[in-house]
Amino acid sequence: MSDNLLEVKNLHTHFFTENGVIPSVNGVSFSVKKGEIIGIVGESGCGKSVTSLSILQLINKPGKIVDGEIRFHDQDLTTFSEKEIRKIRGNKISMIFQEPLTSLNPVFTIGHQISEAIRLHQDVDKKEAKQRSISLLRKVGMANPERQYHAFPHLLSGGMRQRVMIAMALSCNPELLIADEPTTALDVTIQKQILKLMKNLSNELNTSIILITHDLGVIAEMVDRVVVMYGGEIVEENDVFNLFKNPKHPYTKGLLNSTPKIHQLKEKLQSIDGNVPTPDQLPTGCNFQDRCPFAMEKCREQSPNLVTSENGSSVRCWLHQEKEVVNV
Amino acid sequence: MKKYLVKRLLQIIPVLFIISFVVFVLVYMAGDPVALMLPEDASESDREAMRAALGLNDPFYIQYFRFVGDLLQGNFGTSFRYNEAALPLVLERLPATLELAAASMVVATFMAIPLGIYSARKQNSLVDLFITGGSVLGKAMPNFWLGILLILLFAVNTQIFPVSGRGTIIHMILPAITLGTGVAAEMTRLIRSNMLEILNQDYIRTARSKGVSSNILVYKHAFRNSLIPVVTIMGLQISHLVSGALITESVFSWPGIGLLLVQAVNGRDMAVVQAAVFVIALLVIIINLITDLIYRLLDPRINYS
Amino acid sequence: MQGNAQAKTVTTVPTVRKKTKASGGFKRWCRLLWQSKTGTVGFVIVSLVVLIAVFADLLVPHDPAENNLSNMLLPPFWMEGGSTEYLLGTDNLGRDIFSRILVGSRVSLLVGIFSVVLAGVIGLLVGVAAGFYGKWVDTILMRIVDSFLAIPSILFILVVLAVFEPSIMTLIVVIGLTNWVSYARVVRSEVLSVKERDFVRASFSIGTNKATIIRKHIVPNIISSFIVISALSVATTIILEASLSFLGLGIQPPDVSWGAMLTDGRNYLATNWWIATFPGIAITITVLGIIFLGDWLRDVLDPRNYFSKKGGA
Amino acid sequence: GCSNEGETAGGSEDDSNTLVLAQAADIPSIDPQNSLSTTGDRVHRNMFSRLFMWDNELALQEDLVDTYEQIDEETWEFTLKDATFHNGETVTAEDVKFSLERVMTDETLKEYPYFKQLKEVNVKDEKTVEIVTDGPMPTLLNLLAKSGSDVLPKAYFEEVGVEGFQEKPIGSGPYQFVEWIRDDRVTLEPYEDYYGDTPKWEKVEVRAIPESSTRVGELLTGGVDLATDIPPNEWERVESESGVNLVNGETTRVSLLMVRTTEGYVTSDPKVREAIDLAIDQQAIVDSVLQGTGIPIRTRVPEDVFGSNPDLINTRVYDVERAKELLAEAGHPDGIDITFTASRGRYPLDSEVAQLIVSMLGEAGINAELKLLESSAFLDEYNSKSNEELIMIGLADGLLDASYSLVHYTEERAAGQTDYKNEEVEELFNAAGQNLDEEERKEQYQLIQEIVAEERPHIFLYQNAVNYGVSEGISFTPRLDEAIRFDDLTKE
Amino acid sequence: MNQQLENKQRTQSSPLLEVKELSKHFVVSTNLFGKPKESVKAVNGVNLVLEKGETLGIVGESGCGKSTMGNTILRLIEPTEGSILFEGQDVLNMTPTQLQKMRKEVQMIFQDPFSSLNPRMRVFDIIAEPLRTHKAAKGKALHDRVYELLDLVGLDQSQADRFPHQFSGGQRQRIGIARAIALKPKLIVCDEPVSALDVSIQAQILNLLLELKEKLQLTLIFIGHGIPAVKYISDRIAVMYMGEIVEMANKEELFSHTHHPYTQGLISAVPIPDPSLRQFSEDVILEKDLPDQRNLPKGCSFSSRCPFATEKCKVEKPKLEAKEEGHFVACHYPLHV
Ligand SMILES: Nc1ncnc2c1ncn2[C@@H]1O[C@H](COP(=O)(O)OP(=O)(O)OP(=O)(O)O)[C@@H](O)[C@H]1O
Ligand SMILES: Nc1ncnc2c1ncn2[C@@H]1O[C@H](COP(=O)(O)OP(=O)(O)OP(=O)(O)O)[C@@H](O)[C@H]1O
Ligand SMILES: [Mg+2]
Ligand SMILES: [Mg+2]
Repeated sequence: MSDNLLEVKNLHTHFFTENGVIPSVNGVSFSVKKGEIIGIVGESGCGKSVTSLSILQLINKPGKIVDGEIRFHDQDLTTFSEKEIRKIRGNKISMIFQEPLTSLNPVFTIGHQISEAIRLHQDVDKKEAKQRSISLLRKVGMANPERQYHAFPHLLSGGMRQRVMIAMALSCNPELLIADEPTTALDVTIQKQILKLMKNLSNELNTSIILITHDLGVIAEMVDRVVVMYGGEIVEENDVFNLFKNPKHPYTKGLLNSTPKIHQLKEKLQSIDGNVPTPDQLPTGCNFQDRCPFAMEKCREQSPNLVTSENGSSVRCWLHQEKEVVNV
Repeated sequence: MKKYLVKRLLQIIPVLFIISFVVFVLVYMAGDPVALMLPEDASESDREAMRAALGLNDPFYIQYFRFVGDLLQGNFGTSFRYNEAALPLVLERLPATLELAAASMVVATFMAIPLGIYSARKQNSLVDLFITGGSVLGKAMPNFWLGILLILLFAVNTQIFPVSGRGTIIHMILPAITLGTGVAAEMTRLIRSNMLEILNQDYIRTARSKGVSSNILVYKHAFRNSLIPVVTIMGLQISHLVSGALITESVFSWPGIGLLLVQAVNGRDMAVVQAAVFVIALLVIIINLITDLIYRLLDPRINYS
Repeated sequence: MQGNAQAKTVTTVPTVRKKTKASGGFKRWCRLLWQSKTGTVGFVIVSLVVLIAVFADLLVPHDPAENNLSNMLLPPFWMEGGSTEYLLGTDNLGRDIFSRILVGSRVSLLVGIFSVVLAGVIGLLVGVAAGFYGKWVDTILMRIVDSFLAIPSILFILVVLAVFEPSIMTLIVVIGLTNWVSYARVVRSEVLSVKERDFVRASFSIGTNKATIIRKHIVPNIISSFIVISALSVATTIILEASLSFLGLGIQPPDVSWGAMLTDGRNYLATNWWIATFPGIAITITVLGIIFLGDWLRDVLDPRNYFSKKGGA
Repeated sequence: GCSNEGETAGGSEDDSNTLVLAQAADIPSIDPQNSLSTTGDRVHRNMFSRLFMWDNELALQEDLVDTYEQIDEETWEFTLKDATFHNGETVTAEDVKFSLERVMTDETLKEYPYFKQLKEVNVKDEKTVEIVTDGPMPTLLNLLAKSGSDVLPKAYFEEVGVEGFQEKPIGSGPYQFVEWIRDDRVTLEPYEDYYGDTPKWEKVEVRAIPESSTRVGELLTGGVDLATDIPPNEWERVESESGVNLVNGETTRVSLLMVRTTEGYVTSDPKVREAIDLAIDQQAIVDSVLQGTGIPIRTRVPEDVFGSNPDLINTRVYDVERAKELLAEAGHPDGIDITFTASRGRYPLDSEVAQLIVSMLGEAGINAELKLLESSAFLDEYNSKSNEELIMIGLADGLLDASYSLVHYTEERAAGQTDYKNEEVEELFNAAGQNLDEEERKEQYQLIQEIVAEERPHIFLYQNAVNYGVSEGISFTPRLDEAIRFDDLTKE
Repeated sequence: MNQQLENKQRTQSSPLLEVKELSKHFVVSTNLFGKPKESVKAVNGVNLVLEKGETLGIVGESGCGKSTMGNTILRLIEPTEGSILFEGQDVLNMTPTQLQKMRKEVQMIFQDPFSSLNPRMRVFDIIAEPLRTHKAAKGKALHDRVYELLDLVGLDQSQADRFPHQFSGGQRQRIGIARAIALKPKLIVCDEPVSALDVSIQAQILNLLLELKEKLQLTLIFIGHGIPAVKYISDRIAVMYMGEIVEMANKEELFSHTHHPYTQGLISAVPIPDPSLRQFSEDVILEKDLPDQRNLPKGCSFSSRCPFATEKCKVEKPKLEAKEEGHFVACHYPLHV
């Protein structure tokens, strides 16, 4: 198992609110190899962010990891004390968030915020930290980094802010970078710059990346392996090429079909009917049953398991399990 | 920045003008100061003679124009009561009030910040409930009542502090607590709710994801941000402080502007009322301006145009 | 889940359970109230005080204004020399403190509530006008608001009450006329933000006229924060009335208010503590109740909570 | 702030030669001719000196005056002692002339109305001054003992002007001015070259502490040596505490009800006025609310004031049954409705007394609607004469002479207020005002009081008392004029 | 002004909407005397002609002025300059009555379904509001009409008396659409109606719009920055950059013969949901960030980011001209010509 940098096993994260327990993440398992870029797709509210926050133990008050393991270098992060996990955060595992404006503290200069990250984990003095911050800023393609070092976040454009976030995340050469929808708030042209930057950095430093998004296009361009989530569970996992070529889960299929494509001629878009369920209203049985064109009696009664086939892909659907059963 | 300042300063002029007019009308309507200056026995002719001598028999508009004319020369007129120029009288008292207000602001801040932060961090705990309840209580107690109680407890029964008067630092403690408690209560509640909100912000999550410890998180990342609304509130509280000072000063015989003003109003001492209201209003405006500037200093997002 | 079977059509049957009518209903409020401990406490206190104020005349054991020279300065019943006839003792004129507290709730609440109503109405009108119409209307109104804000309200009231004799009516009017400015400010800023919301623009794009927009879109959406500050300022006003009494400008005997009782009794704190302490407790408890209720209202009426708690369906 | 220069109030215990007084109000002005108040007078009479003064037995004594002589009915001549002002200059006849002429002519001065009767002041020589009055004036010497007659240094005053003088006033009394922090304290120090007995205290502070519980608090903690105006509710506290004593003294202030005798008011009927008087139990008021201080009285001229009528002092005519009968006789068997104005916070316990009176009147079938007004609103109403049937007020005597009080019963003064008119009173009063025969004058005044007590344009309640809290070790005897001469106090 | 452009765009009789030299400059700072000092040129001299029944897509990066333009067309924002002709009538010079009438014909669908519905109104009242305002229906008729509209956009009638917060994003957007079509308008301006929605819901709404367009013979202006979606729904597409239209053509034409370097950058930046077409390496990447809108480059506003910019581009502003039939571009050096 040593080639897996990170292994998430059977993760359950629930929110204990006044209106009851919300099972946002419900038994998610996946792993990341060194240098690998994996993507997590799924629509709003399916538990992508909660999964990523769970990895760094950043889940806040009403939320709690109720079950599962998060093994990083074969150590279970869920058993770490606050102090121990702080040594991992920002150092071995870094994170980039979706909203670049609100993710930077508005009252400190960006330089200060990057230096802080450096000084937290490395024994360097202020001057040295500043030097390193400036070189990081240069690395992520900021023009005139010496001057921008003293800039406050609000003076920067969205793209520049996201670069700052990346610089901050890279400040300690992490082994794993979790990027939670890093480009959703940005324009396509800027998105392209940021994605390219991340890809290059990953190649250069052999950093593993977990890229969370709901844009299949971004997934297609960036990642090696894809995890598709729906309603707090993984419904499909596969190599990126296979997934796009041969999606198995009806949700994945529907998603691919309902994405308008720029290079295709006009044909009627298919859509997935119905609404995205929220985690507090999940039905018994398969989560996707209400919207699934192939839903069967069984789907309404029992949840399918995530079944892994020989080639390493897995899918959570009765259709395929039956097929598998038939095949055997 | 400069432009902003100039603009704000220019806005003060119409504001002061409106204030002076309103106050003049009110004091004019308030009645005859002469009645209050002579003893109950004085005869009508005695009072008439005095009114004439003080120019109080002139029609309203003449009195008002005289007032505005004098005002433009920086002259608020003469206090009937003290037979002295009103403005110096007020200014002479200003330091005492400022001192008291500043001290109570300090008391309030020093009480509110740790309490507010602590109860936010321990949200919904017993301590939090206790602090919240205490701050509500602090708000519910009228100033004079608290003041008298403090005197009884800490100056008369256990003679830790002097009873009244203005002098050394120790003299300031009880009045400052009296005046500061209400403000502290308000601020504690505010800081608590601010902190709660800020602790949920994305940038706090970012800082945590960097591996920042929870103390630094609270006292550096969150506190600096939560200070921003606190500063604005401090600016608004100044007017509460002045209101409270009217009463606290009476209780503690603190020779400040509040005491002067209450007596001037009761004595229909028009010039002093005018001067005091003017000075207080100006003070409130200026302090608000300063807090605004601090606010802008604390929050780099705001620009000055 | 009902209705799974028909989920295929575009007309999705809602996954939310039916709670249509209940959303504004009595039951929902009860549940929301019950969920918050402090909210419940606040509600109970405030209801009690209101009931007491309304039925004070029926509840008082003694005429609150009646002097009784043979029963002067009696302590509360549990102390030596006290009698159960005068539960909370008597004051320096032999008047029953318990009865006076019951009746005193009236003035305190009347002044508290009606001055807030007055201030609220003026503040709402001015704030909406300034925020919605902007431009010179805003400039002029806001300069006036600034002027009022620069004078600490008690100071203004002090000067006004020097002119007009203090009575319940004048107190209400004067306090109302000084406090409207803070409403105007809050309302204005709320209007400014609501005005920019898309549904207002949507209504404009339909051709709805301004008055209707204000009535149907702006006001309903600012009213909750308005209610919250109103609740809290009832509390502040009750304390303000007490302070005015201290300055000799509160309600005048034979009318009773808690503030006046507190003020009269303050000189007896060292010797006959009960005269000022019980009205003090009454004020504190009432204010406490109102603040709790206000806080609860803020939580329930805050659209952020409103949405997140209910979820996006 | 100037916190370092202020002296701690608690310091008086350490240096035994400092005297700290606490009064309920600050002095209104440092200018003795523009002050007109007990609080001010307590400072002025120690800083300035006058031609005459009242001694502790309330007998008139020469102060600055060495000898004097009445030349004719309207002319008096005074020679001065050798005295100096605090700046070292000698007190001369010029200074006396200057001071008296100032108060005689400047209408804006509060003391002015009392000095209108002076016609001229002439300097005879450096030490001799002649005063000419406007007609015979039996009360001239009383007037010259009033604070408006304080002698000011002409040369200095003219040099620095009013403002300058108020900043640093100079007199010729035993104590000289150090500083006045308004609404806080006046500080005085002894003037070594004082022409009388050498002043005893090394330092005197007169503090203003309006809140009575705070004032008592200061007294109890030793912050002040003597506190004036201790309200009855605090007596127990003061008395029970060791180290402080309560001292009770009388004042010339008499609380009374002014009654409208004006046509159209129900009180124009003397029977109704009598009924009101009979319905009020002055003794009960004194015993309950006032806790035994104060003297029931039926005249405005208390004992020890020239012209007082002993028959009307410490007496009452309380009789509710008779009051009811009188009302019925006057044609009001079902009682009457009247409006009763009183102040709140102007005099000690005024609102309590007023509320008590309302219930007493109620028992006799007189339904009084109480209108309690805060001090300045009260004065507005009083001075504008807009009150209705009854108004309760406390009136003092600044001259210690009945003429000061009884002028109220002249037609001119009563107009618009009580509208009282009585030819006999009118004649008696005018005659007495010019009468230089003391005995005869006294009788005239006593007669007026009897008539008034019978006709009741005023219904008298009680003679006010004032209570002082005094530190143990300070000997203090209160005076009827409420004055305090620092050197009369002694410390063991 | 631009006669050539006008003629070219005008194919048949009179167009439904004609926008001429439309500009909107937001004043962002004034001097002491209230005179404008700095302004954002959100819309800067835009010309458009829209025929009846067609769908015009507008794409461009965030902040390029798309929404502002949409809002000015409805006169929700008063333009600084220019004129707007709706069915030949000048919208900017309308009397209040005419404007009222015009607003019956032109409707808008907003980007954010969460903020475009009044949270305190029931769905019924939201949809009925335009009908009531224009007194189009009353009583029973109103009732029926609202239910019919609910049906039309695929909502259940039983949901009529709910509040917006009880609906999902997609359902809310349907409510917004129902409100917009209630008065049977001729033109609907859709301001990014799907960008706030979940991926799997977007297609539902796009299909619904297409369906309604057919059924009700609507003319649409569809604003969006999701280029594939715009392409899917539009007939013609205009590309905006910094308040100006830089290229406009029939959609097939635009994608096959891209003339403007910005359009090309934009198209190539759209990630393609097909891993086999990965193309980072060879593509044009617009390197720099957007310029500050307060002080745009003097000449071509794109010159600061354009890989082909010359000195000329920096000084001289290119005009929007037809390079081919119906294909307009504002560039000194258009590609593929
Ligand atoms: N603090 C919280 N309290 C209650 N529920 C929460 C909380 N945070 C998240 N959730 C629930 O967990 C579910 C998953 O949220 P998550 O943020 O992981 O979604 P996501 O897939 O990242 O969506 P998006 O694409 O919108 O970011 C949501 O439906 C939300 O309701
Ligand atoms: N009221 C306003 N005051 C000042 N500037 C404004 C105002 N409204 C819009 N702007 C500015 O005008 C420019 C165009 O805004 P607009 O909303 O039209 O862009 P957009 O193309 O719709 O962007 P998005 O895709 O993000 O919705 C932006 O730079 C914006 O900052
Ligand atoms: Mg997320
Ligand atoms: Mg937009």
